[in-house]
Amino acid sequence: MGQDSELMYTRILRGYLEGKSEDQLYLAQQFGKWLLSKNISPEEVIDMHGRLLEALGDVPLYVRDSFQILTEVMIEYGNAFRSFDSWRSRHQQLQAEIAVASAMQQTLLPERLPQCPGMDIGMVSIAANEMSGDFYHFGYEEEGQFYVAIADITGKGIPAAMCMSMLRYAMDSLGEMKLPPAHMLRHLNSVVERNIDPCMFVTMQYGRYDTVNHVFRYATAGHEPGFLYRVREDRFYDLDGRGAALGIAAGSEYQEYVLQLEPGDFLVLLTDGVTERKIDRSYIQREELISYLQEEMHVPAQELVNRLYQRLLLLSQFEQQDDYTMIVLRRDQVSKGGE
Amino acid sequence: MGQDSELMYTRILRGYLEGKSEDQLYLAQQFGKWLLSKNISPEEVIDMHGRLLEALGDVPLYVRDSFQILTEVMIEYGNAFRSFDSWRSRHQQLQAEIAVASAMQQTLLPERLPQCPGMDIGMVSIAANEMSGDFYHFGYEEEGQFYVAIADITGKGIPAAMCMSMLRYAMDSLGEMKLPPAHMLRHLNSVVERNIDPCMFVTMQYGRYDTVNHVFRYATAGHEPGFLYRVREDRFYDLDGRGAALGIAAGSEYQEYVLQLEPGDFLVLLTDGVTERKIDRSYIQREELISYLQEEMHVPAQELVNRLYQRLLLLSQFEQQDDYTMIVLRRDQVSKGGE
Amino acid sequence: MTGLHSHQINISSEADIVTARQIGRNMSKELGFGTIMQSRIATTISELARNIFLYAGDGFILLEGLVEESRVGLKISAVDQGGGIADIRKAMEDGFSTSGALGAGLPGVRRMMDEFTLESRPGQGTRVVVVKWLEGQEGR
Amino acid sequence: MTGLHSHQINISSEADIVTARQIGRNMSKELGFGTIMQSRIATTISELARNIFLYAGDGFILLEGLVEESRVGLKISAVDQGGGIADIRKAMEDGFSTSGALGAGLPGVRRMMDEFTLESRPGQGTRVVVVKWLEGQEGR
Ligand SMILES: [Mn+2]
Ligand SMILES: [Mn+2]
Ligand SMILES: [Mn+2]
Ligand SMILES: [Mn+2]
Repeated sequence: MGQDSELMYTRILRGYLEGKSEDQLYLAQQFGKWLLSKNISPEEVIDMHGRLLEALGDVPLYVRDSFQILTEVMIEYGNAFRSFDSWRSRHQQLQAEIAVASAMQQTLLPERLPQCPGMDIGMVSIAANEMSGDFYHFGYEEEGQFYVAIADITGKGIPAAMCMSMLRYAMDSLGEMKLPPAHMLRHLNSVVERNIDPCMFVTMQYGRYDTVNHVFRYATAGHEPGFLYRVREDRFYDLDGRGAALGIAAGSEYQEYVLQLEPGDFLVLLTDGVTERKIDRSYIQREELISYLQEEMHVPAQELVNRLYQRLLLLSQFEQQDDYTMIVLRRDQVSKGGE
Repeated sequence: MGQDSELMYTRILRGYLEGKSEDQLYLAQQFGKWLLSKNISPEEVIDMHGRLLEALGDVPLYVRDSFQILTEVMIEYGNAFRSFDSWRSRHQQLQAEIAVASAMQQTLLPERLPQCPGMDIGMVSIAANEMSGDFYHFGYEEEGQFYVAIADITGKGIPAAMCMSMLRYAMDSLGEMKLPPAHMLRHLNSVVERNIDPCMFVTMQYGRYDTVNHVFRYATAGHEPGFLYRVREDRFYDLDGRGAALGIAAGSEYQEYVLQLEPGDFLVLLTDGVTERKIDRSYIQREELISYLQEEMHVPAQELVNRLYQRLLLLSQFEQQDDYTMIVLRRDQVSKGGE
Repeated sequence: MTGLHSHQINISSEADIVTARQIGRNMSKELGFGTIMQSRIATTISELARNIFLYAGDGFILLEGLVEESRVGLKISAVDQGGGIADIRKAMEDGFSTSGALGAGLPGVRRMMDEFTLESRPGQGTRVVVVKWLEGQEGR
Repeated sequence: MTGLHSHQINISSEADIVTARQIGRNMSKELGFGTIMQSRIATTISELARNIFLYAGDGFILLEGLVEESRVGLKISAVDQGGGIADIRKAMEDGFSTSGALGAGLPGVRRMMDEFTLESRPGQGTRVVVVKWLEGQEGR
């Protein structure tokens, strides 16, 4: 312990004993922070206190001796303290690794959203921790079509992220085949089933949007259903669909669903991280989510998804338990597309 | 703080004040461990000490007041303590994730070593942390040939491990082409160059061993050279070779080297984790490594690599800074292969 | 029992922080909190008041004694009209993992108290409200 | 200066641990170590002696005062003929990550001391040798 710390501490002790003022207690707290930042261990603080007391008055012998016992107890706190410190450097190293791996992962995700005339698209995807097990992808095809995939790998964090890289490679090689949604899921299922740990699986919603005719064809593999909002009825419908999650069983079959979007209608694709958000002690209900969507839906799609994320984050007091992804695809109110 | 802790502490204090014996100090240390295990924060220990002192004698007023200051200082230690605790659970979660990812990674490595008549093969590969950025692979080809690859991805830990998965997929698809070593490295270089972060690269030594004629052809991409031991001369030669590491530049070319092994000769392939081992404050020299190899080389290959790992671990006092891989390929002393 | 009910202290200097601590300590003593909780409450007030002072320039601390049928507690509100917290998730992360900035911070305050709510909108200021309830064993 | 040079204490009971601590504390006091280092040395002796007692059954602690031209120190050796440590890397890992087994352990001992060496071969026993040097500021 440095001499300056001891001088400072003596001054604080003296000041407090003279005036008993809150100033000195406030100083003591700040001093505690300062000692911590200098990595002074708790037993050293105790020892210093015991020694400096002698300078302030006659310390009865038994009080002096009692500090020997307190120091002995605090040595173990000091050991814990030093062990935290070495773990902290290990943890910092892990976090640095994860930051790099997470940047590698980012390069696997699309950089920009599709820019389609007649469409307004918004997307937010935020990992619970540094690495995401949620996955999304956009691809362009001829004749004003694009495809969109949203997926959630079981669990989150590093293993899910490693699995995501493989999924991305698989989608890339299959992507060129321009398969209809149900076929795409069938193929992906066989890839996932063969290559990924048997206790992991992937839920996915895969769709192709025709921006000329505003037709959305999609298929679902065990994925949390999204929504279709119908302007004319001012109502939300579930985007459900049957089909086992990818990787559950070889040979799973998927069904294709077709929707026609009218001007102002929009689709909401999401992962269960949106709905499985703990608020107080219960999870948010889909009806509640719909009511939030309804309140915020009169803004551009990107603003909509941003606001919703902020709102849910606030409601759950900044605890995000799972990876969170939401995509909104809206047909413009005054359609510029041909019909 | 529970009443039982206070009773215990009073007893220890009383006992010490009466006899000043080491028994009580030992008890105090054990008591410190116990308090820690109950998650009692350091300010609570201080507060307890101050209060219990009153029961043991007349505490001067200024001593009593001084505890107010000590408590205030310790509150910050308590905050650090509680923050360690929450951070510990985050760290445990990360470690659980890494354990799963590391198991996924294991499935990418060969399960067994090649079993070839006339050959004795040993291998040890141990990650510095949970996930390895070292990579090795064995493959079988017709006519008594097998190939062996040893590689080291820049850095270690999670990003290196993610990169390793991709490398494995690339090798798998190229593996079927049965290319000569220099061509193999040229192809791998173009894959790595295109797909991996520009600041990452991979060093590799790739060889094919002909178990009939005991000819080893290999090429090197910026990799730490291994050794060839010649029984007749009782001497170690460097297995060097020119060539840039994979991912450094597009279009790198590699050179093929050919070695003929006599009965009892052996090859040592390794990564820089073997040589870059800190002992005291300097790194181990290749000459030292050779002297250890020489001392341990009269045992089967697997035993040899195990002993060497143990020995280096002991020398560096159980600090392993980098991933460690060593492969030994020995032609049997009394060759059963044709020649 | 004097000075219970509530006190509002405007915060625009370090001296105001000390005043808020002092009042909070007295109120918690009167409510029956033990010495450690008094100190933790003072630390909490420091942290919240320092945030106002450092990041918003000025604002206030509101201290309210809560006396319910079955329990008593102290409620501390810290309110400012500053720029708000840009990245709330980051502010709620333990500083521990970063540069070594230890000490309480908002996560530390959250751990010392029983209830914690934070509202912040960029440009519209920040409001942190925490409550500490008196436990049976605390009343010494 | 009495009792310097060296002391060997056989360890086969908890009482022996206390004896070793006591002798170690006295020696460190005589060498000029301050109260904290005396306690840390006693803790180190406890940890090493407890390992002997718990895992090997018996063995000994050897305490040696080191007096060199420019510095003095205390050397503590813990030697047993027990089964040895099966996984040394694991034993040197911080228990922190696991069940919550806090306290010193071998990594804690290593951090408290200046020098640390460990040798262990399965079936042939374990030898831990640590040294603490007296720093200038320590001598109070
Ligand atoms: Mn997931
Ligand atoms: Mn999820
Ligand atoms: Mn590496
Ligand atoms: Mn390496």
